[in-house]
Amino acid sequence: MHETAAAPAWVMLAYLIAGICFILALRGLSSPATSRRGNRYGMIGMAIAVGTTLVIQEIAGLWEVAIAIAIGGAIGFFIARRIAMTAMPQLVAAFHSLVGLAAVLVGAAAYLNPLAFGIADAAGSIYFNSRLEMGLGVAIGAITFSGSVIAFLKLNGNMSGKPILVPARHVLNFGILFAILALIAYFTQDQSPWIFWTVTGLAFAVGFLLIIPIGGADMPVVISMLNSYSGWAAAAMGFTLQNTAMIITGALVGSSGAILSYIMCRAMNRNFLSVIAGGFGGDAAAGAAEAAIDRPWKRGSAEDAAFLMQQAELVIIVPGYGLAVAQAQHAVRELADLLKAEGVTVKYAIHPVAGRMPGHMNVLLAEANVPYDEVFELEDINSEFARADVAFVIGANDVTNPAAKTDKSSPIYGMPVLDVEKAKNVLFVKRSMGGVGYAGIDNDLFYRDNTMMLLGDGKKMAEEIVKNLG
Amino acid sequence: MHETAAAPAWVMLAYLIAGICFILALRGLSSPATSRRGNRYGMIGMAIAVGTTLVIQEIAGLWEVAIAIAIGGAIGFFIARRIAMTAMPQLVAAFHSLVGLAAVLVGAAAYLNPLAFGIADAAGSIYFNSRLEMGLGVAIGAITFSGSVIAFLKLNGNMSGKPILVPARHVLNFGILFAILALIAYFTQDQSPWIFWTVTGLAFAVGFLLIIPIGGADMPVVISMLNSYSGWAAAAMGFTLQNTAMIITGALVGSSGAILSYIMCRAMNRNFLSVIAGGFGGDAAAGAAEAAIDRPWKRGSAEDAAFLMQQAELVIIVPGYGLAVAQAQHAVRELADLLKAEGVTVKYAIHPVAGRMPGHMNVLLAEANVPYDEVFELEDINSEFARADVAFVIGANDVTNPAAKTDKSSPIYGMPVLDVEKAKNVLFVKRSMGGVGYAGIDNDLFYRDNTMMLLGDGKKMAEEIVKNLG
Amino acid sequence: MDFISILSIFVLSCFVGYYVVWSVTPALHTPLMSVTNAISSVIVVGALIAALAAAVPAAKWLGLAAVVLASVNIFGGFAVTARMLAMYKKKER
Amino acid sequence: MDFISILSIFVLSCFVGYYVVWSVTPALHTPLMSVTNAISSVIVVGALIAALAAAVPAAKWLGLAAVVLASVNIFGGFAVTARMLAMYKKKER
Ligand SMILES: NC(=O)c1ccc[n+]([C@@H]2O[C@H](COP(=O)([O-])OP(=O)(O)OC[C@H]3O[C@@H](n4cnc5c(N)ncnc54)[C@H](OP(=O)(O)O)[C@@H]3O)[C@@H](O)[C@H]2O)c1
Ligand SMILES: NC(=O)c1ccc[n+]([C@@H]2O[C@H](COP(=O)([O-])OP(=O)(O)OC[C@H]3O[C@@H](n4cnc5c(N)ncnc54)[C@H](OP(=O)(O)O)[C@@H]3O)[C@@H](O)[C@H]2O)c1
Repeated sequence: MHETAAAPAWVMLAYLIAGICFILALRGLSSPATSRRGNRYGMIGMAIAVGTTLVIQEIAGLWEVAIAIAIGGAIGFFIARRIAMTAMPQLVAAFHSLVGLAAVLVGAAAYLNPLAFGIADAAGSIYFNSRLEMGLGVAIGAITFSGSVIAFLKLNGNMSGKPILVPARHVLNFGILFAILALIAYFTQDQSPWIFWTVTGLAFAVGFLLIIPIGGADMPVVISMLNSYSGWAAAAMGFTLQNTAMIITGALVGSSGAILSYIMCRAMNRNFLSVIAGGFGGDAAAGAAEAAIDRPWKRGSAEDAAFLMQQAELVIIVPGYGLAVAQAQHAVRELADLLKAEGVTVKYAIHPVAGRMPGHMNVLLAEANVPYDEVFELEDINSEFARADVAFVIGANDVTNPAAKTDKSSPIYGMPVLDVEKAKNVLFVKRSMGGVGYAGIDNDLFYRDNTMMLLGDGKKMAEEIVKNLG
Repeated sequence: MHETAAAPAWVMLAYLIAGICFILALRGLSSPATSRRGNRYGMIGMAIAVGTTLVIQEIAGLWEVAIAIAIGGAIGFFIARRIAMTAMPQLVAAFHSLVGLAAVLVGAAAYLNPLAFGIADAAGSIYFNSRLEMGLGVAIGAITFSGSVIAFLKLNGNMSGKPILVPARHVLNFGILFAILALIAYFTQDQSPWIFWTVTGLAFAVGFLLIIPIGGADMPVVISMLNSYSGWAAAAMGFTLQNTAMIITGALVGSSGAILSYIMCRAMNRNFLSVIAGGFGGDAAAGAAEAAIDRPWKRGSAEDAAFLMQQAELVIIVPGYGLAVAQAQHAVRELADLLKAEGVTVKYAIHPVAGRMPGHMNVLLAEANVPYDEVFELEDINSEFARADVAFVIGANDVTNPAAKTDKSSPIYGMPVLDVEKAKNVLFVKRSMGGVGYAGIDNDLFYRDNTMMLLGDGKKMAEEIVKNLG
Repeated sequence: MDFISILSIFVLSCFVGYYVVWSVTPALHTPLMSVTNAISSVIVVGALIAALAAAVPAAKWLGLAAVVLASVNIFGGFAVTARMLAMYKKKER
Repeated sequence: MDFISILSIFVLSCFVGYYVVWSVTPALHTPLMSVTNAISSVIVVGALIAALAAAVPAAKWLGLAAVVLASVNIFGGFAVTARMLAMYKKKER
């Protein structure tokens, strides 16, 4: 490896400290109480990294940079203030595409001006290692960008969530990926521009093609995966620039994305490869929904629901994706407050993949000021359903489906689910009968004797129940 | 810092791999199922570290080294085979003293032949950093050695466990520690032999003086603490030799010792400093024991105990230090087997500081072939005592004492304890009445209505109960 | 820094990443996603190097564009995380 | 290796140590003590360097003595740990 001129010791120390701040930022997230301090560590770390870089560079272009930071910062700040909590999945996807694009731009800049990065000899010939890292970094960045843009469009509803299945897509994708790798290998021998730009272009294209066939609801796994890749790309750049902060960050982000993808796949009992291969999810429900509607089921009104809950000692609220769609979190919180005022114990049960991204429901409930010590994870609450008088399921479906425990042929078989059926009464709030949900399958619970269906929009239904409680 | 000639890349890589093997060795201990693989990783790591060092040195003295390893290895192997599981606390202390002494010897060798270690210039003047690290390393090693020797003698019963309180010991100890630090500071300026050897001698003395006043029963905390120190010393040597394996090991061992000391102090609800200041523990029980014996209590026989347990549905066995003293683990296991054969559910409840070292009881039960899935930690079983028909307490005392929950003036107030008193019947196996235990305080449980005392040696009593069950 | 040092730092960072992410409570997985988003913008360091080097104008402009994008992410990511975390409250007693 | 690299490695190792030790199950705390004992004998590396350098006889003998002591620890520590761990069994069903 060619050694670049070593930076002064204090600079390397500063980058190390920045890296440690990032570790502490994630460490803070081990509990809500410490999380805010953690986030501040993250900001401090970033300030140290940026400040150090500014101090050691020639300050000729400092004005332009200050303006660039101000523009970007203002936009970011504005978006962060305005975004609705229900739009978090889209926002993460959008921010994510920016990281990808920035990585491509940095790679391109390094390619055009390698001397500034200290990765080329005096003749302008880029070092072998750096060519490799640059090629991989740009390719991963480009895939992250175009993939995240598609993810954003699908999650935001600008594009149908339906998987779009190009014929022979696996062959096509593998072909392009192979071409990219081959070109990067060639690039280590010949640093001609056409190779660099072809790699970039192909990577943009393959990011697009890879994500298009994946259903909208699988996007969170995709985003985590891309997040993980971009972490490894940052680490690769850290190797090139011998920057500890980047290496540590890369490893943290890489692990985080990989672990979240793993957690999601495990909680959905799906194979990671089958998610990435695509073709699942989206709006597949429509067909399946029609079949089973002729089974008898009980319809309830807001009044019935209010009566049942008032009589109860323990009510467990089970929110799901529909809560986010309906933005019903505030109404639900109000409902819970009224019940508590009448002496009913209220708890919330959160399935690890309720909603559309990890921790989705927790954020929404927190937004509605639900104290986090009333909110329980699956393992901690599942044994309590047997003691509950009412399980109030609002906008959740798959995560309550007992087929996951009993029916080996079900696509969700083996996924851990909430045992809502053990409660004395089950109330289901959703807009229609049948298997309208992520997995698109029917739920036997709708037709059970102790179940009452409350058909309607989640928010409206919760508000009506509140009226009946008052 | 003066840079030593860099080792070839493959050597540094090998040490890194050795360090990673050590991480995996500890990681394996996160569950019994993976622990054996973990231990093998540890061996592989050590083999890599030793092998690499042998390969890169001149091989003139290889024969002597081989013989040294063979002698040491044979002794170690022999001890490891023969030692009784009940003697583990002593063994750890003894091994520990060897690490300390070896560190002193290595430090002295480095002082005498700094060129071999690459820590001196051609004139034989040792580098500043290395003098500092060497001084600290030798001092810590010597303290570890003499401290561990005392700990060994106290734990092994070769020396009374009573705290030996030298007058004005705190002043004396601080004086010596200060002198050591001052001499090390001076050593960085003047590398004369008298300074080196005075530091070594004083450190041996202070290790002795520091540990003498600490009661025998507090030795596990002391050993962990010394373990932690020696870890940091190894890390310091790793800095000098630029050896990744040593740095990683040092950090692992340092953390391990610190965390175990912390866990012990927390579970005993004692302040770390008060443990180290000494004067607690030992055989303090004798005095306190006499006072309370005139309260009424119920004495039971092995026959009564057998009858009660046969009738039970759930029996929870609570072992303590007395189990180790009596070596009663096999008899208890037999007892449990007979009960299980009669359809009784048997569980074991382990307090985090039952016995005299962390995990002490678990090792003994494992030795007696008790499956580890019948053995529960305090948090997992405490709620079950209310359902239990019999709590069979054998050789435990402090860890069951309800005074920790209720009596603010008790020396163990605030320490988490096992709720044995909630069981329908409590059987206590010990040799005498009164407060004979680590904390030396009486236990209100002995005098309760639902308690039956089974006075006698733990092993004999368990065997008699077995006879009555048969 | 030689290659082995960097490799050591990377490998150890992976261990740290593994442990630190697994210790994040599931209730905070959404903030985890947004904060990793923010910190992965540490590539702004590369963008700054490019933006501050005047020699090649095209590279400079690419660098400036990257600085803008990364800044959106940094400020947006930390701010939205802070906003989310501010909502997680214990029951007031 | 420069000082900052070594420092980085040390700091990250401390994080790893912290997490890895906390993740050890309490039932295995005794084996943890014996295995850390064994691995802390990695100072044998220093002992070997001293023992193999012929220049200063006193240092050589000190080194050899240290090799003996460290070897007791290495073989004894791993063997006794292995003996203990072999005893931890699940219920056979
Ligand atoms: N959280 C993650 O990280 C993640 C990631 C990827 C995939 N997933 C998947 O997402 C699913 C999550 O399960 P889930 O139970 O939360 O949701 P779900 O199974 O997708 O069901 C959502 C339910 O909400 C109802 N709904 C939609 N809009 C509503 C509104 N405005 N008012 C009231 N109800 C409404 C829908 O029925 P109607 O249309 O009849 O109202 C539907 O039954 C799982 O299958 C999981 O595997 C989760
Ligand atoms: N585990 C650790 O890491 C650790 C470290 C430091 C300190 N400690 C301390 O050690 C204590 C441990 O509590 P513990 O309840 O296990 O023990 P304990 O409170 O020390 O009591 C031991 C009991 O065993 C009895 N005993 C002794 N030899 C016996 C024999 N041969 N047969 C039957 N009984 C016998 C003793 O009474 P008789 O003499 O009347 O028989 C005594 O009541 C705690 O106070 C803890 O803080 C633990």
